[in-house]
Amino acid sequence: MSQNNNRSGVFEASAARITHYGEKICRLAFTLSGEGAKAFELASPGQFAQFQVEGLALPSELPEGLEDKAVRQPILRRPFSFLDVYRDGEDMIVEIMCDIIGTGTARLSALNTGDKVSILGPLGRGFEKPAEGRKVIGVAGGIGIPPVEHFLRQLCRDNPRQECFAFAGARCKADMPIASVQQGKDPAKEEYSFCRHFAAATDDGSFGKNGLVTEAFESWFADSGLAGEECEIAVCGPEPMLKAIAKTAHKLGIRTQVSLEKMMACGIGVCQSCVVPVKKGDGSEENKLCCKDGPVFDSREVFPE
Amino acid sequence: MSQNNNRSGVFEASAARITHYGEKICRLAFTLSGEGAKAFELASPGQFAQFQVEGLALPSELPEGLEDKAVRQPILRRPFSFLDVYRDGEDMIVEIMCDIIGTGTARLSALNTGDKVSILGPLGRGFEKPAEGRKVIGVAGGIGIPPVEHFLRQLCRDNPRQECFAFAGARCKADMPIASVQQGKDPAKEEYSFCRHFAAATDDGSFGKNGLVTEAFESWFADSGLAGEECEIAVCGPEPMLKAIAKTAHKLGIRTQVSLEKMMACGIGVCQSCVVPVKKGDGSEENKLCCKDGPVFDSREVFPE
Amino acid sequence: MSKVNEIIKFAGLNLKNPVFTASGTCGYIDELDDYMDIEQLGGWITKSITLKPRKGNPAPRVVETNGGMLNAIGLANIGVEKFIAEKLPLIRQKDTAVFVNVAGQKIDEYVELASKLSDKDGISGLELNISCPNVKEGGISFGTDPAQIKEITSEVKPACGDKPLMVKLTPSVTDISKTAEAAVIGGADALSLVNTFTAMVIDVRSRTPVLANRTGGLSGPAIKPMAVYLVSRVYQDVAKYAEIPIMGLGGIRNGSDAAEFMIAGASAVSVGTSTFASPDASLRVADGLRRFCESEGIKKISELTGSLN
Amino acid sequence: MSKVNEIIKFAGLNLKNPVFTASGTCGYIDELDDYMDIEQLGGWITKSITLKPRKGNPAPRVVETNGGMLNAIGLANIGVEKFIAEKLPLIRQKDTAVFVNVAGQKIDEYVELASKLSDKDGISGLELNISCPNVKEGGISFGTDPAQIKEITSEVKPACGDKPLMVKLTPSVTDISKTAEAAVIGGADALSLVNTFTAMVIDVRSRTPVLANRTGGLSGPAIKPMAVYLVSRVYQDVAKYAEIPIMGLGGIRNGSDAAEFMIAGASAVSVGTSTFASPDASLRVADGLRRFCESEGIKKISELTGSLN
Ligand SMILES: Cc1cc2nc3c(=O)[nH]c(=O)nc-3n(C[C@H](O)[C@H](O)[C@H](O)COP(=O)(O)OP(=O)(O)OC[C@H]3O[C@@H](n4cnc5c(N)ncnc54)[C@H](O)[C@@H]3O)c2cc1C
Ligand SMILES: Cc1cc2nc3c(=O)[nH]c(=O)nc-3n(C[C@H](O)[C@H](O)[C@H](O)COP(=O)(O)OP(=O)(O)OC[C@H]3O[C@@H](n4cnc5c(N)ncnc54)[C@H](O)[C@@H]3O)c2cc1C
Ligand SMILES: Cc1cc2nc3c(=O)[nH]c(=O)nc-3n(C[C@H](O)[C@H](O)[C@H](O)COP(=O)(O)O)c2cc1C
Ligand SMILES: Cc1cc2nc3c(=O)[nH]c(=O)nc-3n(C[C@H](O)[C@H](O)[C@H](O)COP(=O)(O)O)c2cc1C
Ligand code: FES
Ligand code: FES
Repeated sequence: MSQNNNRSGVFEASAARITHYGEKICRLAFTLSGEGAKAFELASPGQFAQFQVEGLALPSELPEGLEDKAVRQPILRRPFSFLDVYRDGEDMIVEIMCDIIGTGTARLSALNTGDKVSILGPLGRGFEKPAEGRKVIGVAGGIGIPPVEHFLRQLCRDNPRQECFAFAGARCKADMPIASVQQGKDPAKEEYSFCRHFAAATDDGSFGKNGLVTEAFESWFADSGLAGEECEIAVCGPEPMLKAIAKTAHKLGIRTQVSLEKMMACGIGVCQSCVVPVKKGDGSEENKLCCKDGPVFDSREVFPE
Repeated sequence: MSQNNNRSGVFEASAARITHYGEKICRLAFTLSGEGAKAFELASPGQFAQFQVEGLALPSELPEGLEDKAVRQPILRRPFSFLDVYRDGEDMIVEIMCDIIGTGTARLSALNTGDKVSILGPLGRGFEKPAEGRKVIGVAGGIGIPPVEHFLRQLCRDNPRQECFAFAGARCKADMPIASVQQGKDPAKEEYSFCRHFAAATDDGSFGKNGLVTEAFESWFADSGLAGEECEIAVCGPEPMLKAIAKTAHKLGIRTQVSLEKMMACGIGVCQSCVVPVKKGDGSEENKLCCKDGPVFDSREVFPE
Repeated sequence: MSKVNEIIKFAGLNLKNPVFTASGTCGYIDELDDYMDIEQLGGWITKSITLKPRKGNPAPRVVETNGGMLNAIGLANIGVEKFIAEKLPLIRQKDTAVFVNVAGQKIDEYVELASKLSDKDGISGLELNISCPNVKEGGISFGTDPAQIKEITSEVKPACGDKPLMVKLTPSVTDISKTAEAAVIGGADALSLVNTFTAMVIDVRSRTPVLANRTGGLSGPAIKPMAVYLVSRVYQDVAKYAEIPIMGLGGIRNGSDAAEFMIAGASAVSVGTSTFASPDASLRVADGLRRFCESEGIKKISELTGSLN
Repeated sequence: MSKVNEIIKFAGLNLKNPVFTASGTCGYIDELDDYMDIEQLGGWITKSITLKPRKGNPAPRVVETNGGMLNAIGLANIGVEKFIAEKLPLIRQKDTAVFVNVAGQKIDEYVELASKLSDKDGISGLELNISCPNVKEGGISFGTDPAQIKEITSEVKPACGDKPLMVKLTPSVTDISKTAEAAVIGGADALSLVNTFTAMVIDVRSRTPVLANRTGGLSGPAIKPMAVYLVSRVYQDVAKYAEIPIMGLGGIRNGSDAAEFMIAGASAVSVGTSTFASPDASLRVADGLRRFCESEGIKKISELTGSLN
């Protein structure tokens, strides 16, 4: 097991629990022990890990429309943000929520309890803690939901007086990666019970409001009576959504952290594949790396108006 | 499911039983139902099937020295002769004995009960039945043992008065693909109990006689008082062994069938990769196909003196 | 019934759909009869035929590689006479297009092969294999030199009568647009690409090449992105202007792969190595391509050709 | 302690062992520091350095393919000045060989880069990247023409002082022996092969290439059999006679792969894409190669080079 000062390294994890929510979403819990547990004890929300998928079995039944993509034989690892990371005796449990969209995610979804998977992590820069006393508003879309959920949950775990508000969006109910939604329960009373407010929106109205999560957030904020400088936003989701939130937030003067997704090869800053163009203070542009400098960035850096 | 007149085709099989004998040998039983069962009802000893290994998981622990070979991502099917094929209610069970030597065999060895595997078969020409009243001597080495065992067993099943004699060789005990040997039992009283005589030989004397199985056969035959035309030989194993047996058999005037192994891509006669040079009656040479014209050939055709 | 119009025009032929099986991977088609109905494909291409029968290379002739395989069959075939006498009568009964792939060592041989075949019923067209990496004499040497390609194409073309001549290009050149252009100037009615990439696998224990022929041609999914690139190059640089259709191939195993080649510029596609993994792979490609078009609302399959943004 | 003597002579250098990490896949090595001890390798090769800093291509810059990947980074790098000022001091402290890979658009630029680097301590040698498929201006165009290769090599060589000059060849040529020979005549002290193969992946839904640069270079296990063949060609045709060492690379991920390249003719090997799958892949290659030699009773690792039967 190689490792560095931050204790990030390559570790063997063991699949502990796999829960399927329909054809397209699954939740996976992995157990890490020994050095791996030590490394992941330091993992923070918004960071990610690279999961090896080469060598994992392809399920014989695939979600519709995925057959052609799924036959590709993968060589690279796959990046996943954490849904949760917590201690279990001497071990650490790392949970992810997985949107099954191709060969690697299909292979992960077919894991059985006890199967071994190589994990490289924890990697990247996660969400920064909010300034003392600020309320945190999480806004997330689709598979961007898990890291934001993790961030809010961890904040409240660390500080029971932390106030959080959560907004989650997806195309439809079946696409919403929240366990309680998939189980027909109310997220506000389940995993989001620590939040002062939880609202969901779907494009087709199959869960929560009919419409965009950005709109749900904006109308709520307008009514909330909150001032921009009392709050911070953490957002993850499709790029148009990130842009929309950043725009609103900048107008309202709310500090915003956005978590980005780029195609990654290495995940550790050697391949230069995951570049994010950013505006520097002096107005010049440079490329940062999503895997090393991110995936969480300050919204003004990546979406300057 | 495609199928032909002989009912050979591509069928989904389900792994029913996997038994490991040490690190390097495993025995696999697959269940076929429906069309697959119909097709394999006609399977005969010495025939083979092509097992799809792409998409199967690579075990996280590999036999020593196999790591480098095993990482290759396979695209082609793998040919296996049958150890046995029999009915189980409406279904058919196909058993193979697998020598774990590379990526495909390692993947097969890691199957779990219930896993699905695509099988193309039954393929090729198996052993021909002996002429009425002739005794059959099976001589086999290493992973050549299963099809010969299958042939002898099936002959005795079909005709309880059939007399069979069996000789099995391997480098060492751990390499001998006979279940009872691996279980510390006596093959002569177990799977070879139907044989009038069973003898084993290993290069290092760790099981049976110390020496070559060809020698064991030859010295037994010399003492047996049998005449060449009373017997037939079925042989499968490494090529030098096949040649040695063929030479002896030709001298003694014993009709001999040899089962060959060639690198195969398609297994059905389209790719021309598995050529076996044979001598024709008129002395000219031509190429036959191991997958279609074989894998079982008349010894005089492939090893003319 | 599918709502997609799959009929394509290809080098003057009207084909049921754009999917073929590739030369050398479907024998003389009778071998596949037990596993699939070839009449459901746009067509197929015979194993390379030479004037005299050829035994080909000794075994091992194939070895698997990561995501692909090498072959060095060495143009084993029954020779043109036996092909015409024994195989053609059966082939003729199949209601689908067939290109006869021909190979030789000298231009004369190609011309003779073409004349022997071009007046036969039941043959839709000829494919010129000037790109086989697995025989020493000739083969690929023609295929890398634009001047020779032009010469051989222009000499064979008149011997083809009214049958279309497709020239199969090797990928192992510095600039495939030059060889493609040479074939077009020489009179080719269609181009097919790619043939295999020369490669070698060494057994490290014995320190010998695994293939008896030492080297072989790499095919299969591993080569697909290179083949797609080469098809797009030839389409953009040559085929589009010359209005010459391309037969795209290299690692195709499903409908998306086929669509990728068509979008890059192919009018038709061939399935090679995948047939070894599943005898009916080509049917599944045709079916997948149809479903892709349906789901994308594509009414005429030929619209895909060269539609790369 | 291993009983295998792993020390190799390579272009006048004495290396601890024959395993390197490849250009563009190990950054400026600091990024890998957390995951492996580079001093356990024979050496490493920097990402391509240009005169001016380059931002490179927009994302997506990579896409996975079957058994491989495409990249079109576009020579993103910090430029030679910053490299010397900021990276070299750290690099110098590492007790292992380092080749600085240089790239340019004109011969002058390569010469200038060489002069700027050749007098610096802590640099073992230079690698000339004349084979990058991912930049329009220059790059691969030098790399396909023997005359240009000879010219650029012979002009850069004098600017290298006493440091060895390694020329990195592109596989995308009709005859790699010709380009290899040109580099040798031009004065190359070593040859490295192969760079990536030009390729393309198309998203069939949007009908656009996945990479922002449209095309990219294919690397990884998929290309290994082609790379092994090219190394063996260059060794047999050129390197053996010229006594020029070859750095072999393309899809290496374990000891057997490395042995395959050495048996084919390489004196040293580089690990590229595999580092992305496992940051310490190169160490495992070095270790696997050592164990391979032990199990085969090979006393001196250099005996492997060109030992193909
Ligand atoms: C920092 C980070 C965190 C992530 N967290 C999560 C998470 O918590 N849960 C989750 O389900 N997914 C997450 N993802 C996305 C996840 O990594 C990809 O869905 C996964 O790699 C796809 O692999 P695949 O083999 O199934 O798909 P493939 O078969 O490789 O590709 C399927 C399709 O998806 C596209 N695609 C593949 N990878 C990416 C990518 N990285 N970005 C955009 N498009 C891509 C391909 O172009 C293709 O069209 C995250 C990605 C990043 C970069
Ligand atoms: C007709 C026939 C019947 C067979 N029956 C059985 C059987 O009952 N049980 C059994 O265990 N095996 C049998 N085999 C052999 C079996 O097919 C191979 O061992 C298997 O294909 C190896 O696959 P792999 O992926 O594990 O090895 P790979 O990783 O592909 O290769 C490992 C090593 O084995 C060599 N190798 C691979 N395939 C072959 C081959 N077909 N012939 C010779 N060398 C090869 C390779 O060159 C390499 O050195 C049979 C083969 C044939 C042709
Ligand atoms: C076993 C085998 C035999 C082949 N024989 C021929 C041949 O005789 N003539 C020819 O032009 N191409 C031949 N090819 C090349 C294929 O037609 C095709 O160009 C190549 O394999 C790439 O396609 P694929 O990746 O789909 O297999 C052969 C390929 C294989 C794998
Ligand atoms: C992401 C990436 C970036 C690369 N950058 C460079 C480069 O800057 N200069 C260069 O000469 N080669 C570069 N290469 C090519 C590699 O050095 C190597 O030649 C090629 O990838 C084949 O080896 P592999 O299959 O082990 O990766 C790059 C390859 C990759 C995958
Ligand atoms: S993924 Fe390699 S640098 Fe970010
Ligand atoms: S394996 Fe293809 S012809 Fe025998």
